[in-house]
Amino acid sequence: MKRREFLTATAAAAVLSQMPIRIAAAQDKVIRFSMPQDFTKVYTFVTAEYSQGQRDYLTLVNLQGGINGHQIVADVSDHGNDLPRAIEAYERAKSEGAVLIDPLSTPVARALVPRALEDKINLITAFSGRSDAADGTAFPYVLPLSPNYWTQAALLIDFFRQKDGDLNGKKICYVHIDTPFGKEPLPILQKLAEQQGFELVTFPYTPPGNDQSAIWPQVRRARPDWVMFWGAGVGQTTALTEAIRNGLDMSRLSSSVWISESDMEVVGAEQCTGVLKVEPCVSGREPELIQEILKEVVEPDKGAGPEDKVGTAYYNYGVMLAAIMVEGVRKAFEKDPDGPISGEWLNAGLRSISDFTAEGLIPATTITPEDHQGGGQGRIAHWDGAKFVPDTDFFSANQDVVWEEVRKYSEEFKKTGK
Amino acid sequence: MNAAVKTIKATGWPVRDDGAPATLVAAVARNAFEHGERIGFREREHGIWREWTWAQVLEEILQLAAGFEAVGLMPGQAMTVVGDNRAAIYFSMVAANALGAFPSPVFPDVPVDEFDAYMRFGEPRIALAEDQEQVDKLLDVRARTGRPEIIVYDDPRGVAAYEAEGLVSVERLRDMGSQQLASDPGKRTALIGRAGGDDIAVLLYSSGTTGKPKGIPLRHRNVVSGVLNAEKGGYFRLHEELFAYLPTAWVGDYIFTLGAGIVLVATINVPERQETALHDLREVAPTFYLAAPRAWDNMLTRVQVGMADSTPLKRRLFDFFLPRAVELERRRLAGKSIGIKDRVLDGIGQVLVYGPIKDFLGLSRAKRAFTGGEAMGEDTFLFFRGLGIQLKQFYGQTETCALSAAQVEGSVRLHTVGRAMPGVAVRIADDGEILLKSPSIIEAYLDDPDATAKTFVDGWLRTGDAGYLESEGDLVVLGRVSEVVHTAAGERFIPNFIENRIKFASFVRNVAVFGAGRDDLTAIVCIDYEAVGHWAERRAITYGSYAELSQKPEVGDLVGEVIAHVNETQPEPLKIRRYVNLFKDFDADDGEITRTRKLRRSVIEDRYAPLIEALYSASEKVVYEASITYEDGTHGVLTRELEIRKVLV
Amino acid sequence: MDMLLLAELAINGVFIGLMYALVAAGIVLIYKTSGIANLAQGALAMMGGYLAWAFSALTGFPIWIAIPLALVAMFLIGTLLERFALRRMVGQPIIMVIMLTLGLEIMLRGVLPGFFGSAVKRLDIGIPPTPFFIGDIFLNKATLIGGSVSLLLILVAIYFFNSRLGIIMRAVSDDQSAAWSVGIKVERAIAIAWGLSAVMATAAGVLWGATQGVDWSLSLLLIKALAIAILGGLDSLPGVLIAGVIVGLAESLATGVLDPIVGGGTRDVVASVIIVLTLLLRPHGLFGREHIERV
Amino acid sequence: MFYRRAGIRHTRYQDERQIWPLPFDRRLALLIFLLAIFAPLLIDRLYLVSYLLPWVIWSTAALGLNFLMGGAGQIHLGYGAVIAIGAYASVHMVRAGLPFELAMIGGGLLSAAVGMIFGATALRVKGLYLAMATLAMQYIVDFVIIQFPAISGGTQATLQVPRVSFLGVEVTGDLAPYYVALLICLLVTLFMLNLRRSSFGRALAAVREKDYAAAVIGVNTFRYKLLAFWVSSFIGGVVGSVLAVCYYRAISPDQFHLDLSIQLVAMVIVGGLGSVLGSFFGAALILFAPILLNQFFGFAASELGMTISTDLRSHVPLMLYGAMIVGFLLWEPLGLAKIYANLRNYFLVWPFRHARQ
Repeated sequence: MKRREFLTATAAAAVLSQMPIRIAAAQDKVIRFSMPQDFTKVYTFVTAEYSQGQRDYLTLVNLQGGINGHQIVADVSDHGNDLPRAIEAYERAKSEGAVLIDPLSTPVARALVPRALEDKINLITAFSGRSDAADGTAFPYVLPLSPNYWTQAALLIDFFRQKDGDLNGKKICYVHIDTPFGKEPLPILQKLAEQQGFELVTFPYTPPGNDQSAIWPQVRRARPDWVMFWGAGVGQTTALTEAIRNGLDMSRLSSSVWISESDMEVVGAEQCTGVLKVEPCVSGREPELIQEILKEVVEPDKGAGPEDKVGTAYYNYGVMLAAIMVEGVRKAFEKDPDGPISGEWLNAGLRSISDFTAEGLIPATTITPEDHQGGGQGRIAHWDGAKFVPDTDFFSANQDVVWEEVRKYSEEFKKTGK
Repeated sequence: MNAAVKTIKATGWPVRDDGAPATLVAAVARNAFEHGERIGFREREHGIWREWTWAQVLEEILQLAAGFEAVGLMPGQAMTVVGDNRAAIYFSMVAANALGAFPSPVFPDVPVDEFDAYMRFGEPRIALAEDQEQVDKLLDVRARTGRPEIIVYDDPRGVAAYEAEGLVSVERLRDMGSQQLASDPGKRTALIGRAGGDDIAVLLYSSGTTGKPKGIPLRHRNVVSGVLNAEKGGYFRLHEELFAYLPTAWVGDYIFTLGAGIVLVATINVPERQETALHDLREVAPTFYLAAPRAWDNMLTRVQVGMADSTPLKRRLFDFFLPRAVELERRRLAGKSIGIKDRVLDGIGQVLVYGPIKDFLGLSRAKRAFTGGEAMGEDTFLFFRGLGIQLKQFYGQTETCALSAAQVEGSVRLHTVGRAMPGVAVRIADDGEILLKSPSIIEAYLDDPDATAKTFVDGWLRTGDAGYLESEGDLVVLGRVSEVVHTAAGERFIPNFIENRIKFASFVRNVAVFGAGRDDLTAIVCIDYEAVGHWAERRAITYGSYAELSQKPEVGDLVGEVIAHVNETQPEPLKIRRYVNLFKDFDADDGEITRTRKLRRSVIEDRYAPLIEALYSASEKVVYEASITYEDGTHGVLTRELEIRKVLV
Repeated sequence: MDMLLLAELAINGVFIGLMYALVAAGIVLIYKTSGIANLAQGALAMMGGYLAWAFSALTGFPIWIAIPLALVAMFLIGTLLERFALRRMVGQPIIMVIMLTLGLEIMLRGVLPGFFGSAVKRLDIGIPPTPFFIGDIFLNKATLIGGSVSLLLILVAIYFFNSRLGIIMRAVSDDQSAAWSVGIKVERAIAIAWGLSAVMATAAGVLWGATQGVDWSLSLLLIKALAIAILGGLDSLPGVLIAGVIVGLAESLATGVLDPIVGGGTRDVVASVIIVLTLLLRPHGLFGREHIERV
Repeated sequence: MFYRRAGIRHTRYQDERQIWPLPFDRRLALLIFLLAIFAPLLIDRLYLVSYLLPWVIWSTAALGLNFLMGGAGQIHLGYGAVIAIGAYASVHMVRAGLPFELAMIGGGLLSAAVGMIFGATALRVKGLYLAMATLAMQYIVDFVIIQFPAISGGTQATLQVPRVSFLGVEVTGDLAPYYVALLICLLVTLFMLNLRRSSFGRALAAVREKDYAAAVIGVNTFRYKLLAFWVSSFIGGVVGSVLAVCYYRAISPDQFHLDLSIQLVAMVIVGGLGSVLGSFFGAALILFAPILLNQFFGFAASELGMTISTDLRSHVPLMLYGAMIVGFLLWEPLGLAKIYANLRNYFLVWPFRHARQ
């Protein structure tokens, strides 16, 4: 009997859940962003905060009257990093007329590339997806809108160079998760090692990286000048813990954008002092935009998540990306105020963003039909035991090497569709 | 095209004046020629159906005929046939006809010592037995009477090793026949043409309620005209699917299955065994179905028992729709108009309940369904008609090929047996006896001038039934003229009538009502073991045997209610006052009922005399000593204490 | 090849292996008594870790109270699992039982992060993070302590198997119906085995949680534990110790020796390769009784 | 009520063993077939592309696995790897210029070849040990694909599937991929339906029930076990190529991880071991339940104001996914197919409770 009731309830739920979408789709003056993200599987460490930031910012925009009288609706759902579910979400978004989809997952983004290019829906691959998507000529509808991993690696190398003056003869260890994502910076690093004369030693660890105990003794034994650790989620905290246990110098340890305050808490905030990371935007609550959100969204209790997460690194990433997307909408209206709202329409807007700073949250970002990365700027920050403190201003570095690599792959994609 | 068909193509077959085949053999020949590819017979064997086209049927029959001829079957001779329905048996029966001989089917459950009675006419030298059981019986008969000399058997299991003389398998017979046919090119033509319309097609015996069974010879012309009359009346159609499950010795099976099947080019489906008949019925789904009222009752009981056991939803649906169907049918029969709502409801019921039940029974295609021989309970009748099966009663005797009258769709009324069929004349004698005249009626009993003289008067058949004609011509049959009895106060009644009405209750299987010359009426009741057993199980009443169950007080009350219900419509002097539940069912083996399940009143009155006396005394208990015959032939005495109960009015 | 590195990897590998072995011991315990391979053992370890964290972080107990609480709770949960899930599967094909434990594993992986949050939890059991050197050989304190505790627990388990209850459980594992017929409460013995197995899983979950933080990835211990259990022989507790050391060493050395050569994470494949090789060459493992039905 | 059995009779024993002896079942099968054929006209393209298409493909995969698990009684926890081999092999073949039809068969053959190695373990061990062995092989295949960029497709580890045509029809857009997948599904379904009626199917059943006994009655268990792995893996390989070409259009290693294997095993269990129909049911439930539940919770949160933490909400599908496996094993080990059979039986004997009265 129970079983039957359960099945009935499920079926009813399934039917009911289809309804609101159909109703909402009927409203006009709405711009639909589809944000199926991975809340459950691999990207759990970031998605909640990232999504919170995005939603809070969009709430702010909508509270302020939307863009050009249009409300922005974000369809947030969970794809669990599972492709059938992601494709379902994508196709649903397509059917509902979403102009943009932000899956925040490398495998999902990669799988959606052919569809997005065909359907002309803007696929946002911030901090995920293919690095070569920075080339807008090859991937017109795939928009990273953020420094890709090649750029992040290049920024770090340049930072090391700034610190040490010259990297010639130095040894840099690259500890990475053994997935395409972890392996991605390798060509850039190898090229830079060649150029600048440092020795690159790489250490892959098995995903998800909860056990790296055999890696770090080797890293220590290699006696590196700098260590880059490239992973996500539990791999990052494990890496940090092992690094500490092996007595590595925290201030010569750096990661990509994927390390945050909560990782530090897990490992022990004190012990992590000195760890470096790449920041694509300002962190903390100081930026004007975050203050605005706190005042207008969080305080009236309209926030999408717990108040204490506001201003964390990943939260700010979310705000950053949402702000760029909304800027794209703004530009689209500037270019074509009456144009039917479509993926193509938004694409034009997104690809004409220039010198956008999101009230000081992000470096001045310019997106062109050629450059989908937005200039490849970031800054390096270190953990001071309580928060990330910037060591540099926003800068970009080694973009020539990065772009050489980008073109290499994007040309190949254009040619063979690989 | 097989050899037989080629033959008839060349020579034709004996025909009547109107062009119809004159004999069954001729009809088979016609079928083989005109409908050679049509399936004539189908028999279930080890789970699958073996089929014979009419052309093959003819060939089979001719081979068998030649075979029978080889073993000495002579024109004018009878051939005893005993066994359940088998295609080979049917073929053999027609094969005998082809030789100018005739089959004489005997009920397979006739005991050995009664068997002689069925071999009195036609000097049956040859007998056809279905299986070992019947062969054994015939060997016993032969040991005593010297006949039959030759026993042909169909199922060789167990018989193959017998060393008795004159045992031939049908297989062997067929081989012999096919050799004969091969050696004599003209044989086929000869066999097809040998029999004439006046030859006897089958020799049946009367039920023998009183005295020895009479021999009733149905001739080809009787059979053919009877069937054609029925067709004219719309009762039979061409190309029916028939189900051959009734006892071959009953006129119903012979006429409705074999006769009509051959003459009207039907497909005759033979079930695997009697036990699987219900199951096989479903596989056949006949378009025409004949069953005795009892069988219809059983079917109803089956459905009701099944429904009582069903899931709540299904039961509720059944309980919702069926009473409506019955009520609707009642109104339809009364000629009242049916509203849209009822029609819609009926349609839904057809999908939800009636259709599945008909499908379950195997009657979903049964356009024409008949019952006869006895009166039918209104409940049963309305139930099946309510389901959408156009069940009709027919009236007829063995002497009339069972085809005298039948209900006509559109004016079906339960108490009548319908109108005379085309070609049949009905007259009511002054004493109320029904008289019939028709080409399907025989002229005389076999070798029995006395009985013939009594029964056949001026070309009319005295049926012995009391009845009357209604204004539209519908015939009402009241009962046997001889059965009318009077109470001490002079009230006329026919016990059978009341008994039938009591028996309509599914809980009662048999009942005998007494009262002739008495002050009031009493009854001996035999419960239906299955129905009451199920009823008891549902009430957690434990029982171990029929005898024990029958004496449970609850069961006593149950039967009391049934009788009280019947009493409601009985005139005051004819109400049943007291009854007793018998510890056993009436049994044909004990001579209490006939093979056709008719009560042998005299036997019962004699055997249960102490019980009847007790019913008319004031006692509440009676000790009955039953003498029983064990299977080994020894006798014993069984003492039973039975409770005499009053009917609460 | 740097010999010191090798020594360091070897020592760390041994201790890591012992920590894996603790999870494997739970699998062996259940297999010994009921013939079921518990694929939810990794999830039970995760659950233990979560519970220990919850008792200390959410209810504020000191960690040395929270851990015993978690152990007790997990013992109960283990017996309940047996009582209400596994016992109903008696007589079902082995594939069904395996799938049941797999289903449990998936479910637990949803339930715990679902209710406690999916972010990595910090479980501090007081092991100082500072590096620890003997000469130039670095010893990871967390694994050192974790491995030692595991070793201790497995030894206790082995010892326990020689106690009265242990003998009962051995009887059950030898022949359930025979044990039943001499008056042993087979169901109770199996339930206790589950409880103890859950306790071991909890201990492993706490130790691993202290090493890497508590999150769903603790359930990934399963594959290593399976490799150890199979290599050691599914019904041999001492085998688990030896196999644990072997697997730990093999993994650790594979990382140090093979990875630079093939340029990839061979570590995880080590467990798989060990499973396959064991099954192909010596299906009953190093110390297991040879009763596998061969074709 | 729907099932009519009167008048069904057979004149040959072969007829008695037909797949659907009852007209209603035949009609139902035909109806479903027609619905499947005309689905693109009947349903929104969203449902075609993101529900029906994956359902068809996953069902085919579940059938292939069910062949092994239900038909031959061999556990396989590495079917995802088998599919991966087929997918990668066929995509590489297509990229090398082979026609898709050949690539599909090639993928199947390569899968079958590797699957035989999987199967070789089955000759040594069974039950639990076989489960472990196949599980381990899943990891090994994953490892190989990831570690060899030549297989996985370079740094990006993504292989785009070029445009291909199948039997002269270009497999693009929404329709062609669906029909290709449907065709393959149909072929596999027909194979599975007829399996039970063949000597091959009976031999497998004998091996499944007791391999010793099967050997005693003259079934070459060695051969049939290997054959079972071969066939099942071949199907898996073909499904892999269909999956890559018709659905994913770009493949990367994480599409074929252990998750896929477990998902497929769950489909088989939830659907019903050995049941063709169950494979479809199982695929539907396992595939859609998380999606629908997730949507339901989204709906409940936004429309009904149900406040559930994101963590909880997002893990509910996982919980129920596991709970479903556990629940089915505890309460209906024969899976949805059994539930369907019960339901069918309910109507089959309508309006009675039992078949015999």
